[in-house]
Amino acid sequence: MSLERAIHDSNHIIGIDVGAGYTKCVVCKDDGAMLGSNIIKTDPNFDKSAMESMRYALQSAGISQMDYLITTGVGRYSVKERNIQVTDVTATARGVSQLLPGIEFVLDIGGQVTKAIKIDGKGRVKDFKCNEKCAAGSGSFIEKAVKYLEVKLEDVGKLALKATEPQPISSICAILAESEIINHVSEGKSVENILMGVYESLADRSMLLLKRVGFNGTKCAFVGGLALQAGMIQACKKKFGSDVCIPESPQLITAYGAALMGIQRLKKIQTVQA
Amino acid sequence: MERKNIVYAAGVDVGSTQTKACILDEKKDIVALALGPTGAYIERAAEQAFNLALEKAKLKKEQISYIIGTGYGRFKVKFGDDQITEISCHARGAHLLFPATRTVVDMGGQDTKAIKINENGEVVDFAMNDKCAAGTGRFLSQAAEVLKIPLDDIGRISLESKRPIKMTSVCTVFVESDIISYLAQGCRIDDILSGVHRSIAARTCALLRRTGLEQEITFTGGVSRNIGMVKALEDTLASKLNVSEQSHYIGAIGAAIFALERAVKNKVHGQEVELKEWINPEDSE
Amino acid sequence: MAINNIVQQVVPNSLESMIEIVTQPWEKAPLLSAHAKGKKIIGCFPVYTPLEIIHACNGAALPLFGGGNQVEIMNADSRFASFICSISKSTLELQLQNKFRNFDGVVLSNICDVARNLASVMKRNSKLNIEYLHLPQNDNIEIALPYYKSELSRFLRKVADITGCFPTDASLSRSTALYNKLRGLLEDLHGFVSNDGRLGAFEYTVYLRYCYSMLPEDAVTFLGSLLNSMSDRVPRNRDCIKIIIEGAFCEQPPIELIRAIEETGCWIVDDDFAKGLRWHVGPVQEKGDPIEMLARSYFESAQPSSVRHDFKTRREDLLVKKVRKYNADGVLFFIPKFCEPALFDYARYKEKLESEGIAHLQIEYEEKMWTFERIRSEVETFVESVLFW
Amino acid sequence: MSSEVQEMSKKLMQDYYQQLQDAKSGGKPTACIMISGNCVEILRAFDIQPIFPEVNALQTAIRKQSLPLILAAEQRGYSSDNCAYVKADMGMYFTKTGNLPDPSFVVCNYVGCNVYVKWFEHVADYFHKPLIMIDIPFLREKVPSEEDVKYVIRQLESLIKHCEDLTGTKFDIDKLREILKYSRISEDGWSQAKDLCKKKPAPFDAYFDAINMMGPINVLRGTKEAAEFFMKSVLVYEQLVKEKKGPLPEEKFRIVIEGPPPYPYYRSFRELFSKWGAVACQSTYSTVGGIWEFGFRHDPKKPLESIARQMIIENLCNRSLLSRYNQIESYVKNWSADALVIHSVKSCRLFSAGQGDMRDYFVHSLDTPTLMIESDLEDPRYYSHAQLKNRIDAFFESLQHKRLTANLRT
Ligand SMILES: Nc1ncnc2c1ncn2[C@@H]1O[C@H](COP(=O)(O)OP(=O)(O)O)[C@@H](O)[C@H]1O
Ligand SMILES: Nc1ncnc2c1ncn2[C@@H]1O[C@H](COP(=O)(O)OP(=O)(O)O)[C@@H](O)[C@H]1O
Ligand code: SF4
Ligand code: SF4
Ligand code: SF4
Repeated sequence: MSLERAIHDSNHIIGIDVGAGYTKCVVCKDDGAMLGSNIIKTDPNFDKSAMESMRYALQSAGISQMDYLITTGVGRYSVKERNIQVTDVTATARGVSQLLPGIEFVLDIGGQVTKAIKIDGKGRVKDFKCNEKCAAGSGSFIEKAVKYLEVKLEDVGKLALKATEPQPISSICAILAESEIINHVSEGKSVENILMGVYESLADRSMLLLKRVGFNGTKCAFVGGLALQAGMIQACKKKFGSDVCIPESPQLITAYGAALMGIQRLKKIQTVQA
Repeated sequence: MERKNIVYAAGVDVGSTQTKACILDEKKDIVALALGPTGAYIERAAEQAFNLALEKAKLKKEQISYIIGTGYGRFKVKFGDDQITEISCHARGAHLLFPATRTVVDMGGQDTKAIKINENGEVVDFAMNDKCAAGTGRFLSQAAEVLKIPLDDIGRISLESKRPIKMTSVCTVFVESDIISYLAQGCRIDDILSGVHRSIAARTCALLRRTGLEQEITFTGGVSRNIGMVKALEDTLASKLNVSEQSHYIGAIGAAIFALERAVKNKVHGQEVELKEWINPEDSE
Repeated sequence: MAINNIVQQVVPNSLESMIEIVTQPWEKAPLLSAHAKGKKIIGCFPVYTPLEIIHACNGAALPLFGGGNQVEIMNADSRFASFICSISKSTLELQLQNKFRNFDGVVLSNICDVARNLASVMKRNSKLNIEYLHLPQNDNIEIALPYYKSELSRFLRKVADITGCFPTDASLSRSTALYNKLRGLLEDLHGFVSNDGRLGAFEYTVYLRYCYSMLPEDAVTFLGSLLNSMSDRVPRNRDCIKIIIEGAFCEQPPIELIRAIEETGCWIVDDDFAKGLRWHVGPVQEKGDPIEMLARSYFESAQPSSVRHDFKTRREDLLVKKVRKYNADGVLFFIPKFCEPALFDYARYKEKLESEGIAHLQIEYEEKMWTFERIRSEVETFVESVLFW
Repeated sequence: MSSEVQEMSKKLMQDYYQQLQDAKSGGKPTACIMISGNCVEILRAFDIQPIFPEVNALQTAIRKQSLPLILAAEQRGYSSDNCAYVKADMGMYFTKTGNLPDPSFVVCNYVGCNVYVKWFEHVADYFHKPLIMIDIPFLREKVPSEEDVKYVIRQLESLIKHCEDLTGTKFDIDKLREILKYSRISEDGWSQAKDLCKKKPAPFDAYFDAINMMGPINVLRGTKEAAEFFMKSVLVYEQLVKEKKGPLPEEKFRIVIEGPPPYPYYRSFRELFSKWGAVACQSTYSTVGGIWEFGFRHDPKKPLESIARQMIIENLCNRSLLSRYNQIESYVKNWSADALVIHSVKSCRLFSAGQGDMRDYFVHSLDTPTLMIESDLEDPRYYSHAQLKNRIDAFFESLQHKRLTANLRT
């Protein structure tokens, strides 16, 4: 391949984030422009999920061929066709620094893991911290609470905003936290208040993680599936007492960051080859 | 059929996951059993299960002389006459179904209990899983959920395993990521499930060692319906377990027996004085 | 007998079989065969046990590293609650499963509240001689040295009661010299880990633990030939980051985990795996009263660790020095879950490293782990953040 | 009523906190020291104001203010698995709350608990103050060796030397003897009061109400005020015994409680027992500072030696788990308890590591009905009311049933 083509003819770079709950795929041009994307639930067969998500994403971008595939997330090693993999923290940091330049702290709450990341000006990870065991509250906890409270996942965020008297959840264990929720329900507390209580305790815990990477109350970005829920955003704003920036499609940002790294990598390879 | 003069008593076991109801007649024969999810509206769940049992028994509420609530939500059985903890009830219920029982293993949604009982079905000693909810029924249902297999099937599937995997921990919160990483390594689903069952069995075994293992052992609670768990426990304990169709309802059955005793006493003496000893201290919640 | 013969005898042919031995020492350790020849086997909890004394009493000291991921905990959970470290549970489990049947005694000490209570629980549940050693926590050597001398003498009498052999000063000195030799050779071997990476930390740890599963005499022979074979290897030059591991002084990470860490692109230039065994920074004085010299070495040349109070030497400063010495890219804190001493120390290390601008990552492990996904991806991220992109 | 004792105790402890304030404003020399087997008398002999971080930590818990402090410490890198007493105390420094005087130095009386060592290393580090280590050899055999005692005495002497240097006053052994006399009186009173709990009904709850005596015996031991407090308290309790009055309208069950209480939920926890008419006739937690009920006293004739012996032998923390079994066994027998309740706290491994084995011993070897429950002494996140209630109710249900059927059979 000539250097010429590498620079002028656009390559299609794909980033796939195979998360515990959802598989996210982004198709990019090599200038970083996003052409298409897709989100599906993750199947236990990661490779299958990834391929399926990629198919839909390519469809949405209206293209059929790809040049470079980079994977991230828990299932990153399971995707057979990948060119390279990168961890989700690294990818998230890259994605955020591209979309929200100047941001130093990132909070990423996904299905299983909550992460606090500190990044430098170039989007490199300076420090990060994941939630420990015994930590109630990541996305899947919300999903369960939602089932319990008999509301729809899409609606929870907005519903929580109506809360007047949030009911705190003190337990650190997700299982025991669940019984606390039951307790609140049986005491006749409203769904809004319970949900907001869940969000607030989640925000508290996230704050702790962020502080552990040195968060000082300046701006912070909030990404991952939970950033789709308005209630969570509000709880974070309230607890952090600072600007909380949400990029567009916060759930896709890790896949996007991966794609950006793929671009960089591909350029390097092509330069070397040329 | 004329059943007017028969004394009926009922037990309602409001568990963390499922609510069970039982109606007994005065010969301690089971007239009806009912089951429903507990969900968030506990009072409603208790009523539903109770009503379902009444329906099955073709009885009216007024015909039930005494009702006892048990389980986590026992204070939410507002129509009940009294409450007793599920530990006493499981002991009594197991004693009814398997009179030679000396040890009861109860595996429910959120906790696992080992109960040692005497020849009268009275609790001698008991132990429960500690504050950590690791290794309970929830762990299994969580595993089933991650693997997208119906709860009813996981036990059977686990029995097909030839090389069970080892679980790192039995923390219910992280079972998901554990399983996912096994899947990512390409492990077989039956091997994973078998590993899940075995790790819970090992933990339960430790619990049983607290009270001591005396024969016979009766396995109760919702998880006793899972044949994989029955097998795993039998293997770990190197002993047979009593299990029956009705094992899931044993808490409710036990509560109904207590209720029946009170009802009969009421009938004989026409007053409640003697029962005073059994009323729980007033609850502040 | 020619040296060659001995080596044949004690060196299993592959790393794999050594791994099998070091992960189940209570069953497979070569030194267990000494039991048949009338030597008493004494298990030691892995931190700061004076192996020299046991050796001089004609005993065979076997360091215990818990059950690793080889035993299923079925009984010990009923004695220890869920927030207790794995090593103490699995050690008790091994005992309850009668895996220590060839042992004559076990030594524990006051390294932490858990190990201390473990001594009681083990005592109640077996006929084994459980010896308890008080390791002084006063760092004023003037006050503490005479005391520790007396404590070591008491310990010696206890061990001698078990083995039926009360050593002379000369035999104590000989034992000291032997262990000095062993530790020296291990240091030499470790040089290949830190200096040019021709030996990985994973492999080194296996050798280290293997050496302590033999009688020291055999280990010295084994190490001699192993060191010779090192010259056949070429130093590695990998695309790696250099890291130092801190925290794993008592409960050990599964050795597969060490391998997994190396695979993510870490060159572990220094570590404290099984540090309790190589606790002397320098050799113990071989001249003079042997008990006094042993006692003295605890204060003057013992490896600093989270379970020895020494307020004069700041461990955080030592760590920074170590990072500078090896020009390491960062520090991985490997902390056993629920290990209170190590967790407390982390708070102080963290502050120091942050003020020095040294990258670090804290990881909690348990010896019984089988899957390392979470840890792996955290370490990978760490590597990525230092290495490229 | 025993509320009289409570009032007196409250007054004394308030005065103590006032002294801390005075020390802060007056720049008086102060020292941090631990509760278990302490040598506070030596500090007193130099008029050094003792500060007890443990007491401060539990105060924050009782006021339900511990969580933010714990979190502040966790932000600094402490783990959620570390002893929460330490985190609450350090959190107070990190957040600059608490309004306590800074210590002039730190005396780590390492009596059993290894966390003490870490804790005081961190405190000394934080304040940049010297740390005096008093390493107490663990009681490994029935009695300590002569070397053990000598070692501790030598360390006490070095503490005295340090105090002399700090205050510029010469050590006055007669002053220490005087202080020890007061200690003795308090110890006598303590042990008489505990002894009265052998009566039925017990005049006070030896777990929940014993807190009122623990402040004076551990924090204020060696003062005249504490001595007077104990003399008065014993009178109050004797009167109650005469009137056959106890803390509850009816004493239905006598229990021995092992393990520290959950301070953040002290009241509701107590309620769980009161409802069943259960009164603690003895407890081990009340002996963390010192075990006086079996006869040991400080001896003004042998001041340093008796202090050393108390530190090594006569406190719960420096004894092995097995001797704790013996202690409880004697409580169950001699105080005629119906059952043992083990409250296992996550923070404190000194107490809780091995309590499963303790349970095993009491249930299987001694046939004592035993209940084991869990929460925490400082961290409210580990307290689950519903779970505790379920277990406690079930336990007393079965005790009651057993009693009922036993009565029927006879
Ligand atoms: N459409 C949606 N509306 C609100 N919340 C959502 C939606 N989709 C996903 N979530 C939340 O996001 C979580 C998944 O986040 P994600 O970042 O995809 O996690 P992972 O990468 O671990 O799969 C879910 O558990 C759920 O709580
Ligand atoms: N048909 C079934 N097969 C296997 N497991 C079952 C079945 N039904 C219920 N369970 C298990 O039983 C648990 C509920 O048990 P139960 O004794 O009712 O608990 P609780 O009393 O806490 O509600 C569920 O979490 C589930 O894991
Ligand atoms: S089940 Fe709950 S308490 Fe137990 S380890 Fe998991 S998160 Fe922690
Ligand atoms: S791992 Fe830590 S807590 Fe466990 S025994 Fe060792 S030093 Fe103690
Ligand atoms: S571990 Fe226990 S004795 Fe030690 S400081 Fe903590 S609460 Fe106190």
